[in-house]
Amino acid sequence: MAKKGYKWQMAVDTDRCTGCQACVVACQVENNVPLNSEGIFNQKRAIQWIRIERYWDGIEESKQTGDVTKVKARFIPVLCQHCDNAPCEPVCPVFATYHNNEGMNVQVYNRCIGTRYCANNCPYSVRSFNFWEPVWPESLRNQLNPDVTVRSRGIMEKCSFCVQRIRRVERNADKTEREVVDGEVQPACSQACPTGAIVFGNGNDPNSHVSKMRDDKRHYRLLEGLGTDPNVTYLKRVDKTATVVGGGHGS
Amino acid sequence: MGHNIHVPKLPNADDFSRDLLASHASKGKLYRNALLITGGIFSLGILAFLVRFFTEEFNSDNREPWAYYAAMVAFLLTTAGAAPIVAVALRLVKAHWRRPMTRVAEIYGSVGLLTLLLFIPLLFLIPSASGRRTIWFQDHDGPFGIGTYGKIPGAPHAYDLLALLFLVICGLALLYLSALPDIAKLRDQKSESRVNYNRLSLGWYGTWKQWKIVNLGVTLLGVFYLMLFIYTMSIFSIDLSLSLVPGWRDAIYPTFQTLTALQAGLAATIVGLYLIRRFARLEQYIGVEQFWGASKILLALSLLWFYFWWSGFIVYWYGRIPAEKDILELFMFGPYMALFIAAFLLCFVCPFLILLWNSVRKTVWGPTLAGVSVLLGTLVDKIRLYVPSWSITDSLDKHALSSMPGTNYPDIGDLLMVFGGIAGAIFIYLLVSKIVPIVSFWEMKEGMMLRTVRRYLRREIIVHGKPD
Amino acid sequence: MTQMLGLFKEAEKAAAATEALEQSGYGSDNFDILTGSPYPEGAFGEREVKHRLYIFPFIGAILGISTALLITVGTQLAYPMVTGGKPILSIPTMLIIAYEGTMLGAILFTVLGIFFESRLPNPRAGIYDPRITEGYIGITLECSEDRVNSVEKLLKRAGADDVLQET
Amino acid sequence: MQERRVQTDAEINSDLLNNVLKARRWYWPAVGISATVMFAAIVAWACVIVMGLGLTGLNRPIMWGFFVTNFVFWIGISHAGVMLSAILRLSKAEWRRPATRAAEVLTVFSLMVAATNIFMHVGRVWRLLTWPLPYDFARGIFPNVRSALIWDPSAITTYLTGSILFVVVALIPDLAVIRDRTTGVRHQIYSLLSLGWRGTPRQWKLQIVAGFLLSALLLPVFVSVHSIVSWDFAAAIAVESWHSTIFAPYFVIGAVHSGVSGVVTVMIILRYAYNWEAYIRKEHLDALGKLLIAIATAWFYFFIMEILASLYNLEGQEIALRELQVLTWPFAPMFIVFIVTGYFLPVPLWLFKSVRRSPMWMLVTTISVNIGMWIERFLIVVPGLARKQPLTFDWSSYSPSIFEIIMVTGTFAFVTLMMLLFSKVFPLIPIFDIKEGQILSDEIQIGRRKVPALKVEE
Repeated sequence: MAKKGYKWQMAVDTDRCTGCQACVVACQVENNVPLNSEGIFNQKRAIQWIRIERYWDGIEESKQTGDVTKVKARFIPVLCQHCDNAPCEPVCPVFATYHNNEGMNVQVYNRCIGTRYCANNCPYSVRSFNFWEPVWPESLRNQLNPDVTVRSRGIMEKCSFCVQRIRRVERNADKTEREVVDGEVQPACSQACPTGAIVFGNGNDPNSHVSKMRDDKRHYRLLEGLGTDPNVTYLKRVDKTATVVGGGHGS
Repeated sequence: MGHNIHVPKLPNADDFSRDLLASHASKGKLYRNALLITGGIFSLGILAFLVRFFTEEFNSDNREPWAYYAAMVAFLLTTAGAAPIVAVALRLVKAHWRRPMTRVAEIYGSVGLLTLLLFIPLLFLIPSASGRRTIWFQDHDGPFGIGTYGKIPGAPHAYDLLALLFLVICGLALLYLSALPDIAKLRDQKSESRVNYNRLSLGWYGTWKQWKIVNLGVTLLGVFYLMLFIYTMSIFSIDLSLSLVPGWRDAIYPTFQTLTALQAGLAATIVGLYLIRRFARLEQYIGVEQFWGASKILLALSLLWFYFWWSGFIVYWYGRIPAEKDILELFMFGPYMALFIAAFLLCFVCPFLILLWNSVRKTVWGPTLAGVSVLLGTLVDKIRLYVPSWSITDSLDKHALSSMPGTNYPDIGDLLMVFGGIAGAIFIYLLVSKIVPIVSFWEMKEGMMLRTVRRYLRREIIVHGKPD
Repeated sequence: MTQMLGLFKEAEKAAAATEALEQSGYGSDNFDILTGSPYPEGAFGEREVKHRLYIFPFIGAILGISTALLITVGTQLAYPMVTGGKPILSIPTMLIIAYEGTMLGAILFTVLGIFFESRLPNPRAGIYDPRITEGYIGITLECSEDRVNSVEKLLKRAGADDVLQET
Repeated sequence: MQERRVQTDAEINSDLLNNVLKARRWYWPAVGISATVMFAAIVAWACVIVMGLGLTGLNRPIMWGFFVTNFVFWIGISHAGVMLSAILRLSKAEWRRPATRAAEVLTVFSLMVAATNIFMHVGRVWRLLTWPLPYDFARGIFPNVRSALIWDPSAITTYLTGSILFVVVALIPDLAVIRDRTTGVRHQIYSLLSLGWRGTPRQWKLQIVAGFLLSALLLPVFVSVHSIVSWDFAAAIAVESWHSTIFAPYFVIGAVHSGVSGVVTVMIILRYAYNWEAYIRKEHLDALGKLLIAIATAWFYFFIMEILASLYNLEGQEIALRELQVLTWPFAPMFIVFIVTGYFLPVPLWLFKSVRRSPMWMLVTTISVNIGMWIERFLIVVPGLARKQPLTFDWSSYSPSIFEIIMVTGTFAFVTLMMLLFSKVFPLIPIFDIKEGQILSDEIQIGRRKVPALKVEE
């Protein structure tokens, strides 16, 4: 492959997503994301680098007909889209978030002072803020991932495409002077996904699985009208009958 | 020696009325020639319009040939329409230096008749509100999910027309009322003139009651005119340009247009004042004071021009939303870039650089120069805004431009229509300036009464009366 | 040399006094007026005030804008980090900060200019009397010992309520 | 002008210095109360710093709440100073004289407290020095000049510096007056502060020129400050309703609306507190009332334009936002209160001369304006975030916690306290300005009537 370098991208086939939340748990464990108790959820301060958004479909219809089977749950895993025109980046006064040369939107915890401007300016609301000092029960102390910083209170955090895994693989590849092969890097979420809905890879490599999926005819990207140019592609067969109505937390 | 300050002698009322009456009665060769020239160009413009009318199909699906015409109408409304506001505003803030220039500004109100006339064809060219994104919300699901709006009958046509109609009526009434005492004076002068001042002066004898009515009426009409103009300018710029371009969501645009109108109106007043001072031989009464006072406001308005433009620009530039990038390209950095640069220079840079220096502000030529530059700039600006928006062929309920249109260059007909319209405005102005005096007797007299020179300790000093 | 200070309750008398002084050879460069509030220029036929205050803001503005541009350009070139796909040298954003820098420089230098031009602070202010801030007009002048009495008489004749002197 | 009665300079001095030279019965209690409230706020802030911002009501995606609202509000109030003293100075309006200093001082303190709001707002305030200062050691990196949050500090620094110097320059002659009226240590201090001012024609001339020049320089700054604050919002594309081109002038005019009202409030309080009826006269309130009508109406025009322009494209997001903002509990009642207290209560009242000339009424109406304008800022910040984007899963709501409420109250206490302390050491009405006004006022005879008149140079 020409030395274009890497451009890490992800494709999510929502037709395969069952909403099982495995990716969420995997991500939580891999990236030392603080535990989200019920209380935290009710405060709407859950820290999730990836979340399954659930939208109910056909509720109106079932109300009229009383036929509950008409109701469908539609799932879409939402994580940081790593936009190439990321609105969150230029607004940070301290360069705590910027675009690195592998097409990823990176967060530098040590610089962050918590103005939360980036969170406001993220159309996908995928940036979480550490409202509290994160704590783990004694029993979980040893499960923390040594490759990932434990964040303190008062700073932003978000999906990093499991940058620690990417770096490890790249290091190994460099040792033997070779390119990273497709599928060698796997973020926790795609690794954990039982239906293989989440695919990750190098977008600069035209033969990689992710590139192929990116060009699938079902593909679309979230809120494309904003021109944020995300690196995450979604696949979905357009369902003519679909009518999305308000979801909200557990409604 | 200490510097004992002596101020220039103030003109007295009798000299003034003598000179003004003389200049009013005189039918100079220059005046006649001006009438002929402007009238000629005006009729050429009408001719060009008729040709265009019969050669091009005349409906809202075919706006492009009329783009320059629309720009010209917008220009007239912007300059002549806004000029009376200068008089109104200065009266409201009781600026003592306003007196020689209020009438100059008010006479522009009479040009409104022409604007109204020229606006009528546009009514057939602007698309109806249905299926179009406009403030009249017609045929859309209402916001707040309460079903649809009832059809607003006749929107936008009826509303634009009515707004303009009321504006013109108000402007004429303002002119007439504030000129009434002077007309009475002309009547008393028994000046042989084709105008019947007896009829015109409605039995004005300057009783205390009549004066009270005039003073109150002028203030009230002034305030109405101000409000009407802001309303008209806002909906005019939304209906006739903003909502014709898909994806152009620009909240500041109507207010920006209103602001440029005030700037251009002031510029028109300054230039008019200069010409009158020069050709009606009133150097003694129209002094540097007026130009100095006006220049400060013009400077402020020019700075605001930049400020309003920038407020729109930085938001779009920073946002980088595709639809908005298209708008920036269409109006500023794309096919009409040259016009944009010209407008930017003439409306902001030149006036700013000229008026930055107090020594220049305190002259007659400085503010006039800035005024000319602003007038030219406003014309260019209107063209760069209206021509593109009238050349768009996309369907009007889109959310973004589908493709970038090419430049719509003017042909001879366009030019004739543009300059014909402007010439027509000057023509009307000249006519009216022969019916009513171009400087207001009564305000000048009042001013002279309220102003004396006193000895104060070891210097002379001017004393202004401030009745309230 | 002795410093004289004549105190006048009414401005008219003070004005008359300055005239008298001029007749007896003390031009407006010799005496100075002390007042508790600003009077119209030349009210006492004092010497004309010349100042170059208007230069200061321009100097300040130039310094300000160059500093601001230095910082903004320097920052973006020194740390060429892409944010939101914006150009490394984002001119509009630089303009905003350059603008603030300009104004800051202009204001700072104007204030410096004000202090410099009005000769403040001056610790040894010279002869003064608290009554001046109560509305009295003070006329100060320096004269040699031998003329002290004549000047004092002159001021008194012009209607000075009090004449102080200080060697 | 008809109420003016001529006072000797001595009277003016003793009247206008009675806040400095005498202590009032209510003074120390007032200081005590505001200090206590402020202390409570500091304690609350300490808790928030230690425990984390979880103590506030903020959540995802509503990351900005009470503090930012309050920040915008105080920035708005701070526009009073320059608005009044600069514009009225430049337009040589006589009735500015008693208002200027109070306005400028209010500017200074409200700017300080506005900055404090940002400190309260950020997640790691102890890292704050690494934010606006262009130096390199802290994080091995300079600030990001592309961020509106860097434009903000630069603008606020400029404005704060400028307005402080504005106050200082205009204070010098008045300090000389105090110097001549005090003894002992205070005398020495004031002698030091008044820099040996004597009141020569040169000093006075430069004092006057300085007034004009600094006004002219501060005006463009004051416009830029609130514009930049508005770009904090407008530059954000993620929040549909913030991304509006009209925000800059809309915020500025709104700020002037609330700011001038704030100054009027302060003036009337001073009038009562120090019996300054002879200086803050009814005709001044009358003039300010007229000015307020114009400002309020201009603001209302921008307000309408903002709503129209956001609605007429009928984008789903805008509609959802306005539904929340105007028709949904709890925002709907707030919206009504805002629109009534902000415009429809005060402006019709100001149309009556009797209201404009009644201190009590002006006090009520101007306070009501600021209630309305505070809510306006809240209604811009919070509903916008609650209806950010069509992903309805992330729609949320917000209600402030007790900590936020205490801290916001504290900011008001801070400004009160600062004004009180300032008034104990410096005159709050520019003494020399009042005297100049007396010198310049005159009369001319027209027929049988004496008309109040004004001496004007050149």
